[in-house]
Amino acid sequence: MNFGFTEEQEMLRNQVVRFIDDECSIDVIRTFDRDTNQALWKKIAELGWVGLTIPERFGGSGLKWVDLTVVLEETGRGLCPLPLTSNALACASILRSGSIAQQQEWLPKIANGSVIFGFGLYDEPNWIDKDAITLEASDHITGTKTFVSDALLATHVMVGVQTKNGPALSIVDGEAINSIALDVMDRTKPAAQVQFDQVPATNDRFIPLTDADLDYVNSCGAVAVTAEMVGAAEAVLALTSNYAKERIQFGHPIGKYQGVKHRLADMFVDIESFKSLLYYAAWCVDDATGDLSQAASRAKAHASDAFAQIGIDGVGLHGAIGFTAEYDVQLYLKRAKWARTMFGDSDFHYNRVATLGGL
Amino acid sequence: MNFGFTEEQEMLRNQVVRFIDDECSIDVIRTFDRDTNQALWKKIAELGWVGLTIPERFGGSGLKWVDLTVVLEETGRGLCPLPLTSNALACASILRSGSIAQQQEWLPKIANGSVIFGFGLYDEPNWIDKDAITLEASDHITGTKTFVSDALLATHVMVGVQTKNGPALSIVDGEAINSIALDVMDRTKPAAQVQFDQVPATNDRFIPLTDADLDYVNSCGAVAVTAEMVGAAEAVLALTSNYAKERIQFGHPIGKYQGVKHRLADMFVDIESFKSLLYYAAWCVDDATGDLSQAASRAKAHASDAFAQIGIDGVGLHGAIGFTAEYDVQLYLKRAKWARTMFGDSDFHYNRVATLGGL
Amino acid sequence: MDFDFTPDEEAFRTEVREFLSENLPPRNERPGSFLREWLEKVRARGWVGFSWPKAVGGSDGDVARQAILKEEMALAGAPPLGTSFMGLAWVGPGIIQYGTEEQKTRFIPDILDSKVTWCTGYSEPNHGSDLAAIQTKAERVGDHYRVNGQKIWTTGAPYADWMILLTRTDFNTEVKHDGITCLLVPMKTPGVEVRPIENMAGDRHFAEVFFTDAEVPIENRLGEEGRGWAVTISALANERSSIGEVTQMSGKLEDLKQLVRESRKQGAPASDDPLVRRQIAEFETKIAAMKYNGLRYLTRQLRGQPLSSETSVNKLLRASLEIEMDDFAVELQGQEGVQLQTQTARWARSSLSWPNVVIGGGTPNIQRNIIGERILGLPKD
Amino acid sequence: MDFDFTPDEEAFRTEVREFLSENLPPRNERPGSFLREWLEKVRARGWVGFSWPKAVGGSDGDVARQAILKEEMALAGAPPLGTSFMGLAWVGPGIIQYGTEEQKTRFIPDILDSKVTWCTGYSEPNHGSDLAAIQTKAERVGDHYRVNGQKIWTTGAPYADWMILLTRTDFNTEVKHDGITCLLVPMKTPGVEVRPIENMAGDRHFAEVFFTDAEVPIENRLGEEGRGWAVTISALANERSSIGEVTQMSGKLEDLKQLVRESRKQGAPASDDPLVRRQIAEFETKIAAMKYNGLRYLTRQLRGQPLSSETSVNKLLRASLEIEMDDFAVELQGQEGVQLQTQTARWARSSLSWPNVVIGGGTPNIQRNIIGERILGLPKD
Repeated sequence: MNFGFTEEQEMLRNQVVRFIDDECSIDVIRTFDRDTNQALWKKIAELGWVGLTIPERFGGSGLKWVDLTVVLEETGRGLCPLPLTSNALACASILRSGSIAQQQEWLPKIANGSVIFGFGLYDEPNWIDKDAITLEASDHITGTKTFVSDALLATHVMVGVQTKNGPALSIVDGEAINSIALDVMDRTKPAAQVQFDQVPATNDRFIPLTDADLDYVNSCGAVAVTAEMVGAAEAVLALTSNYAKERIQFGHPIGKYQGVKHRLADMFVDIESFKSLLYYAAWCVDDATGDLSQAASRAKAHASDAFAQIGIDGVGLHGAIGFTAEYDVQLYLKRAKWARTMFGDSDFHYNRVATLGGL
Repeated sequence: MNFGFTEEQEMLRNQVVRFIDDECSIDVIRTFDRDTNQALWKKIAELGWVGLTIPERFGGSGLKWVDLTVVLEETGRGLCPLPLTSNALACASILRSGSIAQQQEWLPKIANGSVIFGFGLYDEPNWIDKDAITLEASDHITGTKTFVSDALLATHVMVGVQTKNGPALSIVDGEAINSIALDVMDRTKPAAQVQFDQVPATNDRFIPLTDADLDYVNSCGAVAVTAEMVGAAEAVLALTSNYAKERIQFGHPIGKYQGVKHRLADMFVDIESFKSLLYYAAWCVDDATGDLSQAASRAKAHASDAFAQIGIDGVGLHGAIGFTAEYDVQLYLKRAKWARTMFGDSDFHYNRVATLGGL
Repeated sequence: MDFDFTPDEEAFRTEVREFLSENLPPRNERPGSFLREWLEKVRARGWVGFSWPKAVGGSDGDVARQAILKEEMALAGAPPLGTSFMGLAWVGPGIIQYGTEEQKTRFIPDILDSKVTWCTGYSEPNHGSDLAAIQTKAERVGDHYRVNGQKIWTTGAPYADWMILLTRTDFNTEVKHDGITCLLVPMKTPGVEVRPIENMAGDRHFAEVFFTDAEVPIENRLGEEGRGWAVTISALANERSSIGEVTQMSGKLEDLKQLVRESRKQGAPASDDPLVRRQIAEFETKIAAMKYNGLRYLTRQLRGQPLSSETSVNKLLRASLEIEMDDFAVELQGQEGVQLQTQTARWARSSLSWPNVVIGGGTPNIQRNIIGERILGLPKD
Repeated sequence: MDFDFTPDEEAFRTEVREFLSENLPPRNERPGSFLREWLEKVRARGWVGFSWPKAVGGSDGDVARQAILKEEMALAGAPPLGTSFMGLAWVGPGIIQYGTEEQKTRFIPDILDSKVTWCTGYSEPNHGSDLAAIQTKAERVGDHYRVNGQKIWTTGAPYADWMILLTRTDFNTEVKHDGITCLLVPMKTPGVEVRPIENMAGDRHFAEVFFTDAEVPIENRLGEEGRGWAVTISALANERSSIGEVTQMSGKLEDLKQLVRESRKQGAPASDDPLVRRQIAEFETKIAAMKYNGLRYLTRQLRGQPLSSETSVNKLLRASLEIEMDDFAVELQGQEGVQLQTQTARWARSSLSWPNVVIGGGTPNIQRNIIGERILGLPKD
């Protein structure tokens, strides 16, 4: 029984924290662009974080999603815009569902940072299902993918398509497509609409997705986003607790008043809860795949709604300063709105929890 | 524009308050029985409250449901077990859907207190619909009505039945039936299982119910129960606020702490809200029947959940003393559980609000 | 109990409606000159400062007609009746109650004629909710006050002509409410510097305002020296029935229902989803509660009964609705909901603007204190 | 990260399971002598006072084995391991930590052998959550203390043999935590009177206890005079992982799901209703959160790291679950849900019993203060 992190994992965490502090502070992320991404990506590839979950035989570190969780918690805490989640999902998909040839072709390039993936699964904005993948692919792809994460930061995109054999993920070169930046609320989670105009598609660029595969990749997505939410929510709690200790109103720090104190305590309870749910789900990705769907849904469902409220209350408890552009707490509120529905909102995931729980 | 009570209505309110104080205090209701009911019923019939909504030509006061609301608020505040709601529904049904002959036969007897009705509409415990009325009636009635309010206090019961022409209310003498007391949590809302064994039923004892009639009587039921909830919820707020002013913990009255103060303020907001919704719904019964369904559903939906939480928090904020049998606040918690689903729970009513609102 | 207005009142409603049908073209058919003409027309009707005394140019409009006017304007989605929201909402009433005759003559007509806009210099960096703790200093020097200090969150400051400013003229009073003095300050006064603040939605409606030896003539003091707190309190209390707001919220709900009708959730019409239906019904019910609360309170005013702090009830309801409705709309739209340039991006933008309403009018926790202490009689913090 | 126990630990789990399958017949097949025999058997195994030192008759069981024992017992729905919940939970540990050798010899074996039951005399009428403010007076007179005062909400007092009693021996201390002395009192002591209190569910598990010149020998004092607060704090802190509780809540959830499967709502199976499904899923998720929170905290204990006040997290989760699950079950059943003699009346009864858990262990507001102050470092009230 050892439901905690190892010393190595804590060292990894410290390394990420240092990197965020030194190289990717909030000041950097406010003006983040493709160039910044490529410069930093090179560094983190050297640090081994990009290929964290890639087996050593493909040039990766051969670690697990629990280790990745450590990284994502900390990048989430810093609202770091590096496309780690998109690339972790690309790796997970290739590892689970790709051919040996595909693994040999792509994983080493991801690990060394020469290939960076944007990722987009569905075409309906609020539908998690294989039928929500509608872009058609044959020997070429023509059409539009409405929401592809990180497409503008990446060298390639991996997108959900429908082939004559069913759903698949397609790997497409960035140069073959036209990516139009979406004006998203959370600029640290850039996304694009991607247009495909007669883009040639050979068989080796398709990774077929069975129902179980799609469930797996969506669950991994939910785990990754929830890991980022844990760090981000803890950042809101820390920012707001500190403010509550310092801000004097009516002669006392506002944190003395139970109206503030108890709400912060409830935030702590929520974060502890979805953090524990998350850790178990992350462990399931590698060590108990049969439990993954349920565990991921519990974590994402809880976090989606709790973090949404934490974002709102974090801003609200700061009073007027909280919603000024220059103050950081509002950035987290925007992140919460982005994260809330990515890979499924609470309605979707709670319903899945009910189903998997026998109702 | 006059969304408030008249002087006459305020006088009526004062009269009810005095009656509750003098004749039907909490001590009385803790040992309430059929004899107490019949003695008190005679008095309130003389005071004109039983026949409040019965036209003067049938021996009543010819007032409206807004006036009845005043009475029910105050009897609700006192948790008074008198079967006012059952009889108000019997009156409303006879007035709306009964024949002239039925009106002439029954209304004067209700008004003068010689006939007291128990009332039971549905046979499935959590289903508001004409199909939830399953007891069959032809020239006789045989079967069981599982939940009839006030049957053991009454001289007659009015129960939902299915006839060959569709749903109807049937008027049955108390002597022709076998009523078995149910062991209910809220003893101030006695109910019985009523067994019918070849009870003869003549046509003049049936009041046919169209869909609109059933909707009307159910909405009236929701309005009556909500009126009782307003008074009862205000009683919880008053009890708990007073306790919060007097109870010293850690050197201060607990009402100083925002954890207590803000919850009480939220109770006030909820009660003000469902009170206003109720008043409009009560006005609709007589003056805007077309709006009644929606108005009643809004009031009952809001009150059902809000009062349930007020009952729980009222007990909880009292600490241990709140859940002792001798302390009164727990009686309101039991009332809240009873009221929550009577004539429809919040899920039912909110869904109706959505439908009537055009979704 | 009745919900009827008198025949006279209904005639007034008809007058308003007829005016609106003649003078309020659909939003996309309004010429460039529309707003200026609109302001002149409603002014000519006497609807600007409708409740103000005739003596200062108002119409002595009674409470019922005020409610009717507000409701009809909101129902029609009409533009405001003047360009200075704060001028009409509390600066004007404050001047009418506390101003000298000279001040009334000098300031009121310009407010009514939309010639000037006002902003409100209350909050300071260290005293958000605790207004009485202000530190901006006004020293009397000859025939003027010399003002030094800083205000913040001053809505409208970047484009206002005048400010109603709370200063402290006495730092040695026992009660901090004393020693506060209210000044009316031209924004162009030398020594007044406005630095706009960008909010999270990217707007720059509010600002920091710095005062460095800014000189304000004594005749611009509103009320007596050291008695500015009374002016402030009366200004803050100068809120009437929330009927206009309710109509606005109802309009927003109708738009939200339309969004639901046009949206899909998990591959099916969102309007079929019981969780969506429940949420919409809860919003509908809360807005109805605001409406009927408002009508109950209006009735009390019509009867000449004083209102206690019941307006905090609707403020709390509105605060939660403002947050929740936008949040729901954003969530419903999934990945489309977080974008700022879609057809339905108003929901995303508005989901970043609720603090204007929710924090601006006194935080929800302050409203709960008001209810707990003033209505329920619980001990003060 | 792993969720495996060591082979030795797993062997222990197997031992427990085998014991249970041999010695725990289904509820309706248990003979009248079952409980006495059960207690003897688990005692013989060394599972009573499992974590206590061998020197006093315990087994020195480590944290992992404690968790396994608790979990397996809860999974099997086994009866308690002794008749005195409080004796095992904190009186015994308190005596082990603070008692004299004589006290250990005198009290511990009877607790382990289920020969006596204990109750806890902490709360007083005017000091519910504020334990340090107690007023029950103990005066030293010769070789005993003379006790006068009153306790209330004393759970189990109507059938307890002994009480662990907090008294005040010094009323003049600067800090109210000082001057408190802890006594071990036979309930049969002359001058001790128990008046049972009926709760809203109709049960009489707790009582008022009055002390009138009750004499308690000095050798029954636990710890030093005036140092009783330390004993109390250590007793209250003597709560370990919540693994047993989680298993209990999981069992309750399974029962609730069964109720849903058997219930109809608005004429259709309740299990098809999205609002019902969502509610059940939220319960499931909260219970899972309790479980994994508990495992994280257990891991810290296994690593020898001190726990701060994190146990308040699971207490708050449990409090809300206890209230909400019963409430949901009662509501789901409509008019049947509020009856006390139906097949499913356990939900109605249990919906009247939550305060035992929710208030008894420190109210939710107290737990929030603990988290806010001790973990987040916010200023004290």
